[in-house]
Amino acid sequence: MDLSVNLGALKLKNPIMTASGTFGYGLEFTPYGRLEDLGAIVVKGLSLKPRRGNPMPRIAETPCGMLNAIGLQNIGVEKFLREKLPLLPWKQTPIVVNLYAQSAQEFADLAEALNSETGVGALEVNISCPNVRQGGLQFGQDPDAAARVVEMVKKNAAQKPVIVKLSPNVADIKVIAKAVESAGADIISLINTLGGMAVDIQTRKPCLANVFGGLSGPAIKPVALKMVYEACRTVNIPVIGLGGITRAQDILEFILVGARAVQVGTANFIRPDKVFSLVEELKEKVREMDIDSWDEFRGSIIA
Amino acid sequence: MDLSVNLGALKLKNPIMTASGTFGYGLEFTPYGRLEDLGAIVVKGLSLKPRRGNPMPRIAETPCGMLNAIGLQNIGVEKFLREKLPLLPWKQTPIVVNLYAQSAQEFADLAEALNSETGVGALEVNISCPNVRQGGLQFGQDPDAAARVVEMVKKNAAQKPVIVKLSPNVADIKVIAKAVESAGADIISLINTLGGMAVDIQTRKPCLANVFGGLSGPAIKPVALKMVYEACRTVNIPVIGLGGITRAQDILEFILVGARAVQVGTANFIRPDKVFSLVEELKEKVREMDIDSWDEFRGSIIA
Amino acid sequence: MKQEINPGSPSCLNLEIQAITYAGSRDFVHIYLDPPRWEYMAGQFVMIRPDGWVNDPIWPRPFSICEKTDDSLRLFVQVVGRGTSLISQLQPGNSIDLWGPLGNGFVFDPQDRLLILAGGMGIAPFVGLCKKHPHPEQISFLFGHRMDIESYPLAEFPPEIDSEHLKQETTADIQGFQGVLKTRIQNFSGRGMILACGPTPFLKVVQQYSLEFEANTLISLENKMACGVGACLGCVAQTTSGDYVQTCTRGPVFRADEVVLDEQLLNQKAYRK
Amino acid sequence: MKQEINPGSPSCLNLEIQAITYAGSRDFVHIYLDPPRWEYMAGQFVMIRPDGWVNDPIWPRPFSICEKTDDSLRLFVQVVGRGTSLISQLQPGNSIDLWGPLGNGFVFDPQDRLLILAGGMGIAPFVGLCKKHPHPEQISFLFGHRMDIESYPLAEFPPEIDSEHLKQETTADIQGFQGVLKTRIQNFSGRGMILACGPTPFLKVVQQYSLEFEANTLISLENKMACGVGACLGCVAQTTSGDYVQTCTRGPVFRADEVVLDEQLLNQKAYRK
Ligand SMILES: Cc1cc2nc3c(=O)[nH]c(=O)nc-3n(C[C@H](O)[C@H](O)[C@H](O)COP(=O)(O)OP(=O)(O)OC[C@H]3O[C@@H](n4cnc5c(N)ncnc54)[C@H](O)[C@@H]3O)c2cc1C
Ligand SMILES: Cc1cc2nc3c(=O)[nH]c(=O)nc-3n(C[C@H](O)[C@H](O)[C@H](O)COP(=O)(O)OP(=O)(O)OC[C@H]3O[C@@H](n4cnc5c(N)ncnc54)[C@H](O)[C@@H]3O)c2cc1C
Ligand SMILES: Cc1cc2nc3c(=O)[nH]c(=O)nc-3n(C[C@H](O)[C@H](O)[C@H](O)COP(=O)(O)O)c2cc1C
Ligand SMILES: Cc1cc2nc3c(=O)[nH]c(=O)nc-3n(C[C@H](O)[C@H](O)[C@H](O)COP(=O)(O)O)c2cc1C
Ligand code: FES
Ligand code: FES
Repeated sequence: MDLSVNLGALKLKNPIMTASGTFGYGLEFTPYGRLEDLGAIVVKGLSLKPRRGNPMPRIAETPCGMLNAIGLQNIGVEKFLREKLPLLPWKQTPIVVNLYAQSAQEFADLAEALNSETGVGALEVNISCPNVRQGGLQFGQDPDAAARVVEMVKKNAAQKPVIVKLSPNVADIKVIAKAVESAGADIISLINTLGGMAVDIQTRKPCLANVFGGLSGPAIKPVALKMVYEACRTVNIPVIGLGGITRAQDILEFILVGARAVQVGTANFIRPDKVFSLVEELKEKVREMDIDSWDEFRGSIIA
Repeated sequence: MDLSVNLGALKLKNPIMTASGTFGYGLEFTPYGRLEDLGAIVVKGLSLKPRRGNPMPRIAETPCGMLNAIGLQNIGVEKFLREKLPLLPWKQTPIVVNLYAQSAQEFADLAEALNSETGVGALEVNISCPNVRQGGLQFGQDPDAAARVVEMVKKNAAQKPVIVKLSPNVADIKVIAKAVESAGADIISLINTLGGMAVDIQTRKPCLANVFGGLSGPAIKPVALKMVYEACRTVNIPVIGLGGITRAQDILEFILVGARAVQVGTANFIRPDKVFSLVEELKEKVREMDIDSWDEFRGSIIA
Repeated sequence: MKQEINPGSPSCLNLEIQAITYAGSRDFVHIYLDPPRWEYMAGQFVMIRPDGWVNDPIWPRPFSICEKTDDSLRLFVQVVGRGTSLISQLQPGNSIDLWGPLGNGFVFDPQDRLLILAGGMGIAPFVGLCKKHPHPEQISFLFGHRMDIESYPLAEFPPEIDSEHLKQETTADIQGFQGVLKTRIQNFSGRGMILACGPTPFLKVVQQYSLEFEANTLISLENKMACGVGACLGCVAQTTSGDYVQTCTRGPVFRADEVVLDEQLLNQKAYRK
Repeated sequence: MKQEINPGSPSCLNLEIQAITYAGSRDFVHIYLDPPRWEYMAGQFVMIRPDGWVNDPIWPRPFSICEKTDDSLRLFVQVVGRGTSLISQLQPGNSIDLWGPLGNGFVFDPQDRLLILAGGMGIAPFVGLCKKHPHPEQISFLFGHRMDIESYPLAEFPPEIDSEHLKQETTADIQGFQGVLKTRIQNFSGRGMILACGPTPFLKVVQQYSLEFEANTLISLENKMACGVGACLGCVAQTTSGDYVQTCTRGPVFRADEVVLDEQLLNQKAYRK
């Protein structure tokens, strides 16, 4: 079967994308696989200016998952475009830039800076980072604020598909999904990390300098699946599902509940070639299960 | 060290309670330990009338956790008082009745039915069950509705400490914690399960007949710790922490962030004598760590 | 008269593995454990959890008590998923948590004739039962299986037992087996007790013919279990009155006319009595 | 002149364990793996993840490359927590995922004199380095350790090396060791290169005296790592300019005057250069 999928204007040779922040700028993984084999590469969240990120410690291991509070350390959009993008195989595989900003205006400025960049395949607006004081969740938990950001980004990035990445830290994902769809999002992706915390009873300190962090990995897959299912039944735009994917089976689960594509995050830490082998495993599994077309399988859950 | 703790009028010989729905009516565990050794026993959620619960399948295993959608099957409060309570060691260990109702009035009726029962040590108002169509989350996600339930229960159960059990499926736990405190809750407990879902790609069906279920177990501990920490910094009433506890270390983590007592849920399925051995392990750990008093240790996190 | 075995009170132990043997393929595993001090009734089961599981898998796994001697407790396990695969990789000297005996076994009169119907791993509880039965010549045993017969401990059964086994490879085989089941149940009805254990589709067929021919049949259900002690309400079966009862404590052995395996059978007369 | 070893490009492999041996106690484990085809530089490390871990623990674990011969790759692991405990229970024949060689090793001129300072498991990267060094008589080795010396592979070091080891049991021992470190660094400064590896408190002392006496010191950091390849930004160290850089790709070996281990040292003059 042909594994390719279209998310509106964004065309992928297979549904497997990398999740932002877990795949660096992509180039870190060249020793472990061919970047051009991936459906798309989503790079680490970029801001207008470089950011140092949070102090250490920034990560903690948890049962079947992990917490992170990187604080969006990044080299800034300019340096990315100059030094990283040219080295990425953007002609063969869409490069998606994940955007982080502290205000709607800054998001708009980022969108403008990227709109005319040929090598950029799509923008992913991160309104769901739990690890920064400003800009993250304040948009992701408020439908109006989220809609405003989306409108401004869309206005300035008319040439690029705009993905909006949603936070699971809400009472009802359907409300925010609907809001960003109405505001003009082309695609939504979910979920970002769940707010969490870990502590060390010996030192009596939090395991993260930032106190709180974002929970990711297989532990959160059930939460992610439910939200993706709900989102798919709420909006008419394509949905990208993620959260805890480590196996081809997990990918098919997300597609079964309605996702058009998926992202692989924490699993990149299980093995650096994980996402590449998932492409192979998915092919194999699709054959084994006699799936004829994505259109037939996608969202075909009997519920 | 003396392990006993007071949660207002509710006095426990140690901080370890069982979590509702994971310990049956308590009697199921008599072959595996002495019920009177526990801090308190919280029984399965009871409603005015018996409930059949949801169709099968009702449970699914997930990475480091599980989903359940039991649907509050229970024998009804009357039968519980007649057939189970007399067999429980309520003179030595508080028996906490977890309440489920579909309306504020029904919660009030339940409270009335239990108020004069000597054997009932406290009421735990479950406004956070994700697995029932009516009554569960509709209260747990709405501060006003939650407050109304609490007020009515308090009015009818003047003689009993009232614990309100909160849902993690909210954008900001602080809002709801504050609301139930203001409404007169004596104690809060959190967290109930996170909404989740699992699917079977072979049958293309959800793994639970109810489609959605509640996620529990070690997977959710980081989410629980954060919410307990936030709740402890928000309210002045005692807080009971739970979510993913399997070890004495986990118990101390919850107490470190401010919990006065804890509940053990899914861990009861790891071994039926788990909660009993945790009492021993906790004693040992407290000795090993030279903790002199709960008052010194509780909430002493440096953050 | 009931079987004179006293199941006693269950306990939770940490037991060492004495030996692990494989039958036919690596997917069929006999586990021999240090024997607990309780007695059991065939059809009862244990929950087990190897020491190394920590948090993942989170649940224990239920297995029928295959056989218990003075020297060891034996389980017979087929690898079907992650848990059983991990269990099959255990080594002698490894320890596991085990609690039991759990649930209700097969209650029958040892003087009565027995027709035992087993599908696949449903053979497990009958190993001990048949080897200990005082009158093996009273037992007829019909066994349907998918894998080579060497995978199953059929050779251990006392020779006095009238035993037949049918391998099911094709859909035709399965239909053939169902036909044999029908004939056997029909002919046996009224002459003694039928005991059945196996996968749910197999039990549905047994139930259907037992109801049709009003046979006196006990069936042992396999439901997913979390606690095994009646506390979580996750393993319930539906009774004919529409209630949900715990398979782990009210079963796993039920009367065939007591539980609903197939909603369509609810209309069948025999159910109503 | 730089060491002439070409670290080559890292790769991710599934390697079989040839042998596991224990030194002193079960807590000190030497793991011998089928050798990958790459070359490495001492101080580089690998990430490993045993096949059985599935989702828990979720992360791999970083270990220095202890030694590599034509026959095997060797890691030297101390059990300190859950992951290393699981690793210590592996058996020959088990397989692990392994990626490397990662990071930057100790870059030095083999003609120069070396003072090697190791604390505890910080000895690991120096086993291969010392055994392969063309001029072992140029090396001085100071080793501080907590457990019995038999736990560590000190006896393997070439006899030409001038080596001293100090056991630290009491607080007085630790202070004494710090005194020796100070003297050694002071006396060696300007006479060659200092290489150091060990726990962070030890490295802080090494760094402090290296800055004080302006010694030419390389230190290898141990930070928690998730990916090991520079992607997650979880393992960062703070540079003197305040930036956070990945320990896994920009380190683990850093110049002592390049990273901030102890905020208080930031005021020290030597840092500023
Ligand atoms: C009372 C009872 C007695 C049993 N006796 C035996 C026996 O003697 N020998 C034997 O090989 N098997 C027996 N089984 C079935 C055995 O429990 C399952 O094969 C096993 O739990 C599968 O685990 P897994 O992780 O390999 O499979 P997975 O499919 O990966 O397991 C996922 C979940 O489903 C549950 N599950 C899967 N299949 C079954 C099943 N058939 N029955 C109940 N739960 C299931 C698992 O316990 C687990 O919780 C018995 C089951 C019950 C309820
Ligand atoms: C570059 C590098 C080289 C190393 N070389 C060796 C070696 O040759 N031999 C050896 O025994 N140890 C070495 N370590 C330390 C080793 O990685 C840890 O002891 C090990 O990860 C502990 O895992 P655990 O699960 O047993 O401990 P836990 O404390 O349970 O682990 C919890 C988490 O913290 C991390 N962690 C705990 N201690 C350390 C530590 N000291 N350094 C880094 N991460 C840690 C773990 O990786 C895990 O992610 C090295 C570390 C690094 C970064
Ligand atoms: C270390 C780390 C860094 C992350 N950084 C970002 C980021 O910069 N932008 C973003 O939108 N999401 C970020 N995420 C969230 C992931 O993209 C993803 O949404 C989340 O981890 C859930 O997927 P997973 O369970 O597959 O990891 C980060 C996650 C991790 C673990
Ligand atoms: C099978 C099952 C049944 C439950 N039933 C109830 C219930 O009746 N009332 C209630 O308030 N919580 C119920 N819960 C939630 C638990 O009490 C607890 O809040 C949750 O499982 C998190 O704790 P844990 O991770 O320790 O299990 C149930 C949980 C499980 C797993
Ligand atoms: S398995 Fe928990 S009630 Fe039966
Ligand atoms: S461990 Fe991920 S960047 Fe270093």
